[in-house]
Amino acid sequence: MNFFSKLMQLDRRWVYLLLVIVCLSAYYADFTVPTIVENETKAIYDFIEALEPGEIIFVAVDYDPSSQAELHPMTYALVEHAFRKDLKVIFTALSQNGPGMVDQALRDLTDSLKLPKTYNGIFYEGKEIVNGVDYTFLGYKPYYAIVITAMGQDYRILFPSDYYGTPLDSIPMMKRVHNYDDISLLVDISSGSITDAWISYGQGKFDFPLALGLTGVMTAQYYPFLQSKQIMGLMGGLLGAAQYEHLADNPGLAKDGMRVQLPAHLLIILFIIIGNVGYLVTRYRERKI
Amino acid sequence: MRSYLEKMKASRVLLLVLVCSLLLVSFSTSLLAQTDSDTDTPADSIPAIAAPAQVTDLKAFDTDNDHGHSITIEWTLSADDGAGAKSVISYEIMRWEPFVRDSVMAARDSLGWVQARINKFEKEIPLAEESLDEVLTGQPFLDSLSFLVAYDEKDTSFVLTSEYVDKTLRDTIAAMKRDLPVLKVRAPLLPARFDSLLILLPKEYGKYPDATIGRFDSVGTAVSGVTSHENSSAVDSRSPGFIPDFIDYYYRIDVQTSDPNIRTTSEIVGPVQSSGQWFNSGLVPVLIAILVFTILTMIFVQLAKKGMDLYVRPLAGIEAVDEAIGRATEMGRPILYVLGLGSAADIATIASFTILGRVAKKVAEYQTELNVPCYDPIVMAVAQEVVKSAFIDAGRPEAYKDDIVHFITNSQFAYVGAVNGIIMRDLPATNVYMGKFFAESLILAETGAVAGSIQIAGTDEIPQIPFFFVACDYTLIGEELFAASAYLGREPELLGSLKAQDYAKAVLLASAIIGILLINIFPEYGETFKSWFEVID
Amino acid sequence: MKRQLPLILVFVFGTLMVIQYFVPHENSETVKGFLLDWIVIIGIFALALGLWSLVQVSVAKINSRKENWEYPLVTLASLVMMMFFGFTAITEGASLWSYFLAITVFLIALWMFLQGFMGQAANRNMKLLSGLGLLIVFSLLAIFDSSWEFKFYTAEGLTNQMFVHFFDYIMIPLQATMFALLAFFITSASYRAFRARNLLATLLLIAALIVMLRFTPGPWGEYLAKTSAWVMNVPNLAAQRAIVIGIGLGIVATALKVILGIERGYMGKG
Amino acid sequence: METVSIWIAAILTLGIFSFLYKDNPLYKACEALFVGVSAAYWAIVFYFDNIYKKFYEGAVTAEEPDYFLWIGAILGLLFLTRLIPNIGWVSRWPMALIVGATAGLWMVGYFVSNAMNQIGNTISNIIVRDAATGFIAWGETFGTLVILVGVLSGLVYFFFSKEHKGVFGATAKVGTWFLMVTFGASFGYTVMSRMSLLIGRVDFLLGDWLHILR
Repeated sequence: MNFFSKLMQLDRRWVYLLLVIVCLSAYYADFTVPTIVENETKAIYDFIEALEPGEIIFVAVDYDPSSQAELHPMTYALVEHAFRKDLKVIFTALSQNGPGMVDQALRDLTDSLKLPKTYNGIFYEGKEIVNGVDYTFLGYKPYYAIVITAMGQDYRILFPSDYYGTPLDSIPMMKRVHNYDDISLLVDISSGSITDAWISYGQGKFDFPLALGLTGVMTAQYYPFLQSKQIMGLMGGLLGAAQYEHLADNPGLAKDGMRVQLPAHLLIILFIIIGNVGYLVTRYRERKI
Repeated sequence: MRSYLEKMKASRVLLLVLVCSLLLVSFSTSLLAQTDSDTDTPADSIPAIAAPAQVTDLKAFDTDNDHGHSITIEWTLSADDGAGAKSVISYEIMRWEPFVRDSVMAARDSLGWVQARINKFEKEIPLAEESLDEVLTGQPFLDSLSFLVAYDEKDTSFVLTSEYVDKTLRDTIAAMKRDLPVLKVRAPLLPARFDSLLILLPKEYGKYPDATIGRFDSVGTAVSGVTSHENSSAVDSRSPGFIPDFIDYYYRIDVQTSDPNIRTTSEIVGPVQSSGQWFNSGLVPVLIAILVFTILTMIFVQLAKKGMDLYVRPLAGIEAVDEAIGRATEMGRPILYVLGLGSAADIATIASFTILGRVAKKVAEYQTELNVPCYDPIVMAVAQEVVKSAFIDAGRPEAYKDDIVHFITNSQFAYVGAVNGIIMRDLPATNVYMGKFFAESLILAETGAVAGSIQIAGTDEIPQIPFFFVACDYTLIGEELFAASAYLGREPELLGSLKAQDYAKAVLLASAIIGILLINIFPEYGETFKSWFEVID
Repeated sequence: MKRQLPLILVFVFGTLMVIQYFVPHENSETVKGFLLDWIVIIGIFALALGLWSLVQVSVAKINSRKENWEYPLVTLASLVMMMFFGFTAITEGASLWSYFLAITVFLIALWMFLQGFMGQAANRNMKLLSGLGLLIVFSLLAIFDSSWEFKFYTAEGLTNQMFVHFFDYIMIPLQATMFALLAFFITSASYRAFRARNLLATLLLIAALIVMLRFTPGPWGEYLAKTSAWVMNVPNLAAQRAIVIGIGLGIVATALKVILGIERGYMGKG
Repeated sequence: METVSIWIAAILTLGIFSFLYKDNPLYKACEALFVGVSAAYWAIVFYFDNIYKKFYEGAVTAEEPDYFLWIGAILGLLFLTRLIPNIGWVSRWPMALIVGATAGLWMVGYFVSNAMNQIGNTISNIIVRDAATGFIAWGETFGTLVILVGVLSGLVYFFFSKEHKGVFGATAKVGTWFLMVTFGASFGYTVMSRMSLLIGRVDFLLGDWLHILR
């Protein structure tokens, strides 16, 4: 029995053991996943990076806890980037369990923004982000198609006051902010069909720059909109989130996830290659005999 | 006299001047006040909008091919929608509502609410009492009762007075306090009685368009650019916004702008009534197709019975079944048959039953052991029946035991855990997985591979086919699962129906090709052709 | 009668449901609603049958004293305990000791009965009697112990803290871990099965590799991401559609065979 | 209580994972426990949802009892006749009802959604033009062509009563290529979510249980 045929009959328990070792060492080893940034993600990052302090971006949080693992990292990375850049953010949550997601993200981000940090070599002072000054959370309203259309005229039509009950007119950052004309970018982070409404009812009618953050499964079917220039950027799943974290030099949830995902995938690919080499070699030898 | 007159004149003039100056002052102050309020509004409020053009060609009709309780409204867009002033945000669909319907509905809902409270828990008695007071003293309820009483005077057959309602509910609560069997006491109060009122009262008390007894109310909104709306409700009369059939409705459409005060009202259409249909004419293509399929099947079954030669191409997974049973016999190991997580209400499971029947018959003939762990109790019962009959057919009824087919649990992963245990402990020579499978497909198949069993799988759950395909020795892909019973039994009837199935497939294939040619060469015909297939379920 | 009537019933109900599909009227929906309700209700009775089968098979295994006979004991005990939790409510603030005592007494009583009915004849009566005695003790506990009570008509058992605990700390972790086994199995399956044996296997392998490599670092990363999106949107869509159409026809054909009585295998074809 | 519960959960987790090494007493115990607890759990939930809420409240204690539900109960009782040897065949009636009704229920529905609608989706313009410029978008046109070939050849593969020879056989072969690509791609796409499940369990073991997460 030579090496290759032994390899072919490798007990699967070795495979399992290797997977465990790879997973655990990914948890503890000190390494960063090299991330290849795709243009679709970079487009979003560059766009936000180029904005002037004080400009407003709109983040539509359209997912609920079931897809939080994939999409929360995106929200965190993108919004933190925006706040560090002194941009202002308007949030909506048009899926029923979405407000909880925004709430949670805002709570965590308020804490992490208090710490001073250096990103990409630039030092940022820690700061307190303030509701009404740095961000406004409009909240949830049913019938997203109508909400999206109505906000093209004025946010006040369906959201006379924000999620916490403050009238929009008395919120400092909302003074002179009426509709999509007053925002620089709209990012929809979504796990469902609301994305289609943002594209057709929102971008299609009011023509604002739209970027998407989607679950991994959905990503493939939205590439055509990139080509038709209806969306300016696209982040797909944990991978897209990791790319954004990489660009923003702010490793977080997604990069943590990728630290396990990537070695695990590589291990599987390695096994496939080993298996095939073994197979081809033994077949070649058998033929010779 | 003259002086008097002069005096008079002077005083009059004085009076006149006084009055005039007063008027002037008040007028100018009011004018000032008005300009003041104008300047008060913040400069960044919504800019003023001109009233948009109204919608035209408004039509309302009973929604076709439905279960009733639905009216479709169609209109032509306002001239300012997407064009002109571009000020249209949405269309509000308004329906004329006699007040009486409102109040009957409100009374019914609030009583229903109290009743739900009463039904719930004893510890909520104080709560129930409180809500009862709230309802009985509430305006909508009192309104409706005055209507009821008025109605009562005309037609004594209907007895539902405030005293009656009050008494019934209070009796119920009292009974609850004394721990009497409440469920019987509360019976006389029937929300259903309100349902007939909903239909009867508006006819008598809500004649259109007497503005004293009704008004237009919003029943829905459509986004700008949309030209139709379905005003519908559930069939259950207790559902919110219930729309009774065979009642006159009147509609109009309001064009809304970003300013809630600026809207344009359309003309009114009506009366229109909703009703259910007895045949869905949109399904004619389906009906024809199903009939053709049925006739094809019958013809080929007859032909097959008469001895027509029916070729079927070999299917590796099926041929493996015989071989696998033989192998199990040689090795003296059992055969494991898994019916999946489907219920008896899944066609894939029904297909699996027939395969199980053939397998069980062969097993009985070869005198091998069979083990069928089940996830669903009904499936278990049916499978027991199937295996029992198969053993009888094979002439070995004594070999049948009820624990060949046994229930485990209807929890997906506990079931998988148990089946894994069976695979590792009994080391079956062959595992057959046929039916509906979900995430567990790969867990089962990999465990089976460890145990060294020959594995044959088949499922119609598309996401799971790849896992079976990769981990099992033979996999029936999708439709092959449904064809398997014909292969195993080789009975002419089943082979005949397989032939019919192939013809149906050929027809579909041909229609796809024809459709593609048409739509690319004669787009209009193509679209019509395509629409036959795009039947809404 | 024994064989014909069921076939007639299948034909009648099958045709009824087919016709029902074409009738939008609410009466037709009512008919459908009732049939589905009945199936649900039959399902509950069937569940009793299922549990009975589980108990029977477990008892038979315990009785056989063959290898692994101890484990069905665990199954039976946990089954009884969980049922007990589901049908009882613990008084708020009460100590759990008397509750546990009651369960223990109940379990021992059942064990005595099991032994008495299934075991050797030698001390059968003895065991049955002690089982009965324990059952009486248990009933007394149930009646006089105010720290817990049976609740059959209100779903308070579903919020019983023991029921919730068993769900949260036994069912959920077991379920999640069983599911997580897939991470290992998907690895071993790809190692074992993705081999370039022939053209078809090679296609399978290449498609899997493209998709798995789509986010690995390297200059090919972005290119493979695009390619895998194309693979999912084009060839994958096409093949899925073909499978879906095939399954549709298979289901129609099978259902038709069942309704017309050509396929009788599900009833044990005789 | 909390600590004990987490320890129990952790031991059960390890017990299931130990199956990967080999079948062992701990796994057997976990499995037995899981079966018992889950069977009882669902029985309880079914009881309160169906027997109690649907049947008892609907047909027994309701203001307007739904007498039709009683027919269901009678059918259910007939189903139990399986336990009585001589009249066991009566249990075939409710079975016949279930099988017949579901066969009829699914037959047309699946035909519409799986066959008709999918064919309708397949009938589409082959040549895709760029919305802005009106030129032919070659990439997408190629895509629609591939989809078309894939659907048609895939369907040909599923013919049972014709020998896969000649042109027909070649087409079927192309169909199998498409199937292989689909299977491979779906498999590869799933790896990520399966790994996430493992990460979830490792998080539990290292974090909630051992508190040694970095």
